[in-house]
Amino acid sequence: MKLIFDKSMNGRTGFRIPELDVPKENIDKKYLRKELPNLPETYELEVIRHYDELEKLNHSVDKGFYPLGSCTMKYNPVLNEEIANWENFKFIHPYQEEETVQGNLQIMYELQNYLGELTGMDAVTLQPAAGAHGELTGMLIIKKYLETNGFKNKTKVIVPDSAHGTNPASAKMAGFEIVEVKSNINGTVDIEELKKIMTEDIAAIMLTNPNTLGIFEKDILEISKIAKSNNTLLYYDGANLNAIMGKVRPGDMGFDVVHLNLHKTLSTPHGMGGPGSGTVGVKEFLKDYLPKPIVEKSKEDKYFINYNIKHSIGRVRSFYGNFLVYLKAYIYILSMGSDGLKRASELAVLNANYMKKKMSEYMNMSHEGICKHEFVIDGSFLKEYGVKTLDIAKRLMDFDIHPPTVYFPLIVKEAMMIEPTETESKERLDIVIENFKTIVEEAKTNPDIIKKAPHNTKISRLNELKANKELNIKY
Amino acid sequence: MKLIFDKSMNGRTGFRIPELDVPKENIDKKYLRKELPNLPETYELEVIRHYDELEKLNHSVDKGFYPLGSCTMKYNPVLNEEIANWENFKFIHPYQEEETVQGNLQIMYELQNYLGELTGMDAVTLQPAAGAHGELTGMLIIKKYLETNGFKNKTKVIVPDSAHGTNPASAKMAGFEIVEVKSNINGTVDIEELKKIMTEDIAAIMLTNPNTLGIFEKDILEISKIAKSNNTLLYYDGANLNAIMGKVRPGDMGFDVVHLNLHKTLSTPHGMGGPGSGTVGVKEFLKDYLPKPIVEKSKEDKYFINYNIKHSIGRVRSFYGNFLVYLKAYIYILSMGSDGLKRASELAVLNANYMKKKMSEYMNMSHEGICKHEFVIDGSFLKEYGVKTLDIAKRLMDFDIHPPTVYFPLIVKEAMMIEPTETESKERLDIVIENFKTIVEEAKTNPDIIKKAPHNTKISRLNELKANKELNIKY
Amino acid sequence: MAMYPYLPHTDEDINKMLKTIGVNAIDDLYSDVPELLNRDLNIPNSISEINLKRSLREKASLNDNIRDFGCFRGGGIYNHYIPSIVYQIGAKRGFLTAYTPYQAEVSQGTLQIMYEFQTMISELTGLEVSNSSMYDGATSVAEAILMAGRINKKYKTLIANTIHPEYIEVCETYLKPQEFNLEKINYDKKTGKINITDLKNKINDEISSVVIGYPNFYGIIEDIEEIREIIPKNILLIVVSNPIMLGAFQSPGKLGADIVVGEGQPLGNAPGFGGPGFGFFSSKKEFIRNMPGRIIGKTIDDNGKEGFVMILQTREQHIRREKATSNICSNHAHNALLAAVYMSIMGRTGIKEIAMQNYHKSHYLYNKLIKTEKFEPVFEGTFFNEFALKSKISIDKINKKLHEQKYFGPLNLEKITGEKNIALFCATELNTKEEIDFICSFLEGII
Amino acid sequence: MAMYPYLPHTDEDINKMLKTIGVNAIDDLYSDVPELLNRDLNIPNSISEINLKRSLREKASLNDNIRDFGCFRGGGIYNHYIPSIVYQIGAKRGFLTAYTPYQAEVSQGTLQIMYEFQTMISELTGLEVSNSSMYDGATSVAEAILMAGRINKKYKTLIANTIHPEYIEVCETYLKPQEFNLEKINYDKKTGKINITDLKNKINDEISSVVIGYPNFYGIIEDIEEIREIIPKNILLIVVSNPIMLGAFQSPGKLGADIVVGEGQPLGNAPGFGGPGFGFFSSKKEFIRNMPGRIIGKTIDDNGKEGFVMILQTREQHIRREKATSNICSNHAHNALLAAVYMSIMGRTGIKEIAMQNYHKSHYLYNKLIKTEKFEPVFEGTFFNEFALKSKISIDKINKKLHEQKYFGPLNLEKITGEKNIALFCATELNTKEEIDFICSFLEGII
Repeated sequence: MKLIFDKSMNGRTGFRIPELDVPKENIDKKYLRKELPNLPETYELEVIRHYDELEKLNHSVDKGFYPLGSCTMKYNPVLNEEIANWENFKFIHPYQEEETVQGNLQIMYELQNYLGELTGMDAVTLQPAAGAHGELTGMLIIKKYLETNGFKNKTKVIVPDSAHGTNPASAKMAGFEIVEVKSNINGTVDIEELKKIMTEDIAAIMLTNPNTLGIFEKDILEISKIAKSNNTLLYYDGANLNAIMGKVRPGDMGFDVVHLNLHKTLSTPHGMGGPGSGTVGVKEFLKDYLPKPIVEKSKEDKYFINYNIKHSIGRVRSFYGNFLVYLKAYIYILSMGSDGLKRASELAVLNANYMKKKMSEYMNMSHEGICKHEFVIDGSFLKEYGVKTLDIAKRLMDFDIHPPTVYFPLIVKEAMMIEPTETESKERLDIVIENFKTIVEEAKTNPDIIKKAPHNTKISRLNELKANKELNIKY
Repeated sequence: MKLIFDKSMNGRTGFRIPELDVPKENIDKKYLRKELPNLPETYELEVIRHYDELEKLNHSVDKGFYPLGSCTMKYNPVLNEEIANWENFKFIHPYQEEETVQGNLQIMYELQNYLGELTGMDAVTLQPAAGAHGELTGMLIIKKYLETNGFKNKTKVIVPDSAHGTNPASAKMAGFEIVEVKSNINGTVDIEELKKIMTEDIAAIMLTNPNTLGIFEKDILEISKIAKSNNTLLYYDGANLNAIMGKVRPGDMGFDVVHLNLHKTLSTPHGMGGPGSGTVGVKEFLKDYLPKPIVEKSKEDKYFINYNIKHSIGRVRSFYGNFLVYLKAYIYILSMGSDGLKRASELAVLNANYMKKKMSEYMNMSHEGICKHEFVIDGSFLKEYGVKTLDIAKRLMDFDIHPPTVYFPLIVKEAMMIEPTETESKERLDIVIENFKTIVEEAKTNPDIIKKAPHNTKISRLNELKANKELNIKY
Repeated sequence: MAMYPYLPHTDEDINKMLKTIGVNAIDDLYSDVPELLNRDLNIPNSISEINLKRSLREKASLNDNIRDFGCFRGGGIYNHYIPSIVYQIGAKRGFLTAYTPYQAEVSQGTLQIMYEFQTMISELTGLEVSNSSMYDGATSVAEAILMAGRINKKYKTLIANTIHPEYIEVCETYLKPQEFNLEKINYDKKTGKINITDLKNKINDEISSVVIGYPNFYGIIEDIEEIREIIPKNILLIVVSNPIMLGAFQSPGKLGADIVVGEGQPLGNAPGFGGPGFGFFSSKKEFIRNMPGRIIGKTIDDNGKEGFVMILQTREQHIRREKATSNICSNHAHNALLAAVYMSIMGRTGIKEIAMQNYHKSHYLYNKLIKTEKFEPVFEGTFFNEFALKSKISIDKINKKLHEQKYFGPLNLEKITGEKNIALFCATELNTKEEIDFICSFLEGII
Repeated sequence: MAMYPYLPHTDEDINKMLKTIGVNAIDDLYSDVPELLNRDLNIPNSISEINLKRSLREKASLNDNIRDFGCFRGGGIYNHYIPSIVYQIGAKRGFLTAYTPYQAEVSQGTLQIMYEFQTMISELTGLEVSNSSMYDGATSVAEAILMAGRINKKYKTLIANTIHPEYIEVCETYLKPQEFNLEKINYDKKTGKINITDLKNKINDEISSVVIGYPNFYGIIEDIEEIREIIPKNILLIVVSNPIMLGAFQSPGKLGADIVVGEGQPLGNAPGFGGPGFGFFSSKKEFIRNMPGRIIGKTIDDNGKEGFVMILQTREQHIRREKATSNICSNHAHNALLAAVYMSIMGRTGIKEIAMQNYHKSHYLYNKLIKTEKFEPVFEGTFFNEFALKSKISIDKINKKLHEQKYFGPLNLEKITGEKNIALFCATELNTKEEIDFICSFLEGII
């Protein structure tokens, strides 16, 4: 469709602000632009129609099933949006006096505590803006702790081959080298392999549990023991926490640091890619390394912002993180409560196992048996028909289903990673299960319809080569 | 698509309210239902998806061109929606003490004045809920006035054959008999004919000016003279006020009573059919006949609700009319201001004349010459190709254009009544003009594509006969 | 020239368009209009969004709202829980900026919603047919009386004087010019219900319909079945009801009502200073052709696909002009949408729960208030969520004191019905035990 | 069992599903999970929407907001006009509840918006390439420095000490583990601009980039061209800017910047207690492969129709893991959308007008404040919309008094930079002459 720039017309205006009511101050012309930036000149109705049309080109949770594995595309409650839109939350300046933001500070304080309790951690920072940012924060904490306590030699971090790409990237940004550990045939960390690479210079192990195959690392307590005995810290990637809320806590499993993706597990909307919120929790011994500031409560029950953290790694973001995002997570936690959060995890796992079981009848799973909140299909069984995972993904669009995460984790051939979440009903799952079945049938009988999919979208498959070669990146 | 009832599942819930915190009171079982009403049992995400899907099945102003003649489908500013959603407007109980609603009363008082000034009237009621309701109110005022002043014999009302159906229906509800006056060849009231039927028993003439052909009744001053000399009151149907704001006022033209459709001229959204707001203005001598209550201002600048109106026709609605609707009109008036309202009318007329001129090249107009804010196409020139106005209407949908008002006014064969409004840009009009041209071409070369239209909607032409025969009116 | 964010025309556009039309100036398009107004309108000039919001904030701040204040006031508009989803779906511009579904193929969203709404209302009222909304409760009653007249060609109605006084006023306004008589039926001083003897005395051959409340203005639940038995079959029984109550209480249709109408505001609509809510309107199927307003029906399209259209349009004014069943054109479809979303999210279990909580909370309040000894009961009849008490203290004074405590107290009926020292209290699911206990003990201390 | 409005499972559903899976209970699905938690989480039990809102209203009421209060405070987050349309489009659930456009065919809405956003940012910064947002201004600066290091393989940066102190802190956090050095450049005490001598002295072969503000933290506008001339070509010039200013003032790109970044909040994003806003990030095209974050490109589909895709994903962590240009995954796309809507509605004329009003209003405030004789100028340099003054009275006292008058006064820099008695005042288009006059005459009377 047309770009907003193509809809621009000189002299048209969509804004109206009061006329300048103060005398004009002189300004040296050299400071000013000769030519104005080419922003579109349009008006309200045009802008509204433009975005109305654009919105319809997007798939979204509100529109339909969105089983994007590892992203936990659950329902984003409208109530949370309404409250986050209140002026007394939206129009607060970060440098207001503490007396004038006691509501915000109380929320932050309570949220720090709730997240600590949820993960089994002793202290929590709300600073990080997203999951990867939380990872970086967590790894910086580990680094600073090790350096401060005489472990300068610990320069490496172990990351499973099934891990999210952010894990090695974040560890790298924190100044670590990466050591990859292979998964075993069960899809979990190979303990023997782990022991082998567990040299003295290993600072930390980063794990996702359940891992990206949707499998719980059942040897976690042994891994934890191995790590502890080597003074190696255990880092928990919270991307998959939606499987285990109220069932088991990272802190109890031996993890020392954990980041959460509030936009996954705690229902804040993904907003086309962000903003997220990647809070980080740590055990007591790491508390003094948290980024600053954190919110505390005085003896007089006043909340205040503490910038004075002994060994703090410093700031990771301006101000106090994504307040309007984690506010929604706070509301979600209160809505669901201790009981509801647990129920959410249980039903997320129930949904995934139900789909996996039913779909096992006509598709190959990467690993057999019970999964947690997601599972991975090995799509290579359709190779003989010339159909790839990418083709299946595109064909799903014709059924108003967002494709699962594809070609990840890297260790599964033609991977399709399905995470239904707990907010989908059994009826919806049954329909989707049937849709997948239909597509598998098509692959066998009429593969062309799949290979040329999608058919019902306004745009068909796009030429990525051209896009990467010609780099047309602005109007 | 599926009905919400088909998505219901026993035991599912979308609500959650606090548990009862007071002791239960006994209740005689005879008062209670044995079977609950069959309301759907569902949950938030399902409801959201349901209405998300439904919304997409609607054409709307935000989606595209909506030239529904006589309905003034102009842009509905988002600002007005935001403000009308403020708690201090939305959550006000109508029986609050006056001291606690001074903001509302001030708005009502000012709006009464603005609307009086806009129409040239001396007093205004905000009570009526919609245009037709305003008509009824206005005609009741006329009736009561005549009865009170010794004109009991005046039992008839003259209505042009081009008038909206609500005019005769409302006059009838107010207890009048209807006398139709024919339009002349120019599309305006036939003065000679009018004189002929102007007997002593004529209570009022109801006029729309510009009329439903988009033509200004240029003999209005003469009509007014004729009426006055017969003690006949002049009623102004404000449906087409969007043509003349700030240019000429009904009151100055000799009208005694006027109703406005705030959801047309003053931009409040039509909401799939309502709520509207049909405020009524009257000349000084009718002030004491207004429905009760109205808002007044005390000498101490306090606003109060006056229920004490000498000859009031009584109440026409509970409470004070559609406050949250006319609040939006109030905001619109302040946004546009005296200057902007006039400009809106001028551009509405400009847009209509531009379209009429360009479309005259390939379509027949009901009447030649300059129009006001709308114009009527005589679709009978396509008869020879077997194409009816209804077919054209349906084919327009394939171009994302809402059909114009069709088969109205009744005096034009195969009428299509087009009102572009001032909030459409020249570019948009040019596209629409081209689309119409294409369709006329199609009528001549490929009429079948039109007769089977629409092709791009989810539903094609519906069987109205079956609907009216079988009366399937609930699940 | 000033620029307006809602108007797209550039000077260049205007010039080009004038040229196409063949005139020199916009004023030439008004050459047929008498020059009667040679001044600017006495309305302020346009202001910016920023200043406009400032001005409206100032006015809004002069109001007190019933979310910041506790509310024990009803009298036709009630303070109920509105799930966040209701107004968020209501804000969808595809609903807000569409008009009457004249063109069914591009209005299936509207049409299906109205079909679902009709179904829900029918389920609550226990009658087969519902239209897709009226302006409000009051006009619905008036239209119901007129409809009954069309059905049995009789033009006199008996209306309980316990119907909302404003509704009765509206009925008077509507009926008078039609020479349709309205006579009031007294209430029983003891029970607050309709006075059966009075009703019996007034019934005769001329009567078209009888109108009663369920609950009535004083919150009292009438015995519909008993009344139905008293009045002859050819007289229509019109019941004015509170839709929330119908979630748990017997439906008037099942008890013998012919037409059931009322104010729909309690179903997910904000009080909004009294409007817009909507009127709901339902009747037995045999009367459908005499019904006012828009009705949606299900049918199939050319390809056999199910869809919806407006039906029986020949009853309506745009086709039938002065012979129409009513002059209604715009209705309150958007408010009906809010109600439909509300009912979809609450479901039958939810509405029932709300209804029962209203019953229990208002009775708890009643009992507590009586214990303060500042109030005496007025009626013995069973009530739903509001009730009248005789107050020993000035009700205005009570309300002033309560306002200082951030509560809106009971309705002082003197202003509505003229009855002195009668307070109409209301409690809904939004009134907590804590606040009920507080105001009762506060009132206990008042002298 | 409790019911949750977000969870659809009925007991019957659960039983059927368990049966299909072949287990008896949900806990059987956790048999591989160690039983370490045998208690409920110490988090309150679920509460209803009604009670939740009550609780949040109570907390919200403990805050004062800068719409009810006048605001003369900036320091990185600014109080600007946000047209109503911005958040109303932002609330569209098709944007809010979609994720990263991994699947282009069902994400064209997102992709086109980001392409338009990139264009707008490029227009403001005067550089060819923009990504589709970062977390905030601070992390954008840190990432820009890292990017410069990747480009010229040097690992030392000179940063003006007039960059926002929190941004410098974030840079320190980011750079330290990478053994990337950060050295500060002093400012000229008289002008508030960068100290050119100090800059010259510190430049050497090891320097990867120089970071300056435009305007800097004290509101002062640096001479980018002069600085560009001083630093050798192979050293990258990173400019941290305020995007609103760029609507009227020279673009850093045109003046010689290689990378331009900053906090995007002023473009239509609410202050939100400091987050989320977004970081904008643009550079010369030659550096595109070293850029962090998501970039959208235009291409065609199988039918030759134009469309958009994510490009150069091989820079990103999900493909390249530890070799990626950054670990960034989630960005602030939704905030970028708000900015895109804002820029669409304001247009070039609007942004220019806003920028100039900020300039004029803050200068008017400056002049008036000096006249009160309670303040002395700190710098001579030209400033945009904020400025530092030396206060003769305790700034905390001033702010306390102003708060009583419903104003948030200047930022007390002691809390931010440690400088005593330095007040950072800000004025935007939202500050009226009336309120400027009021606070100045109020401050004049303070002792």
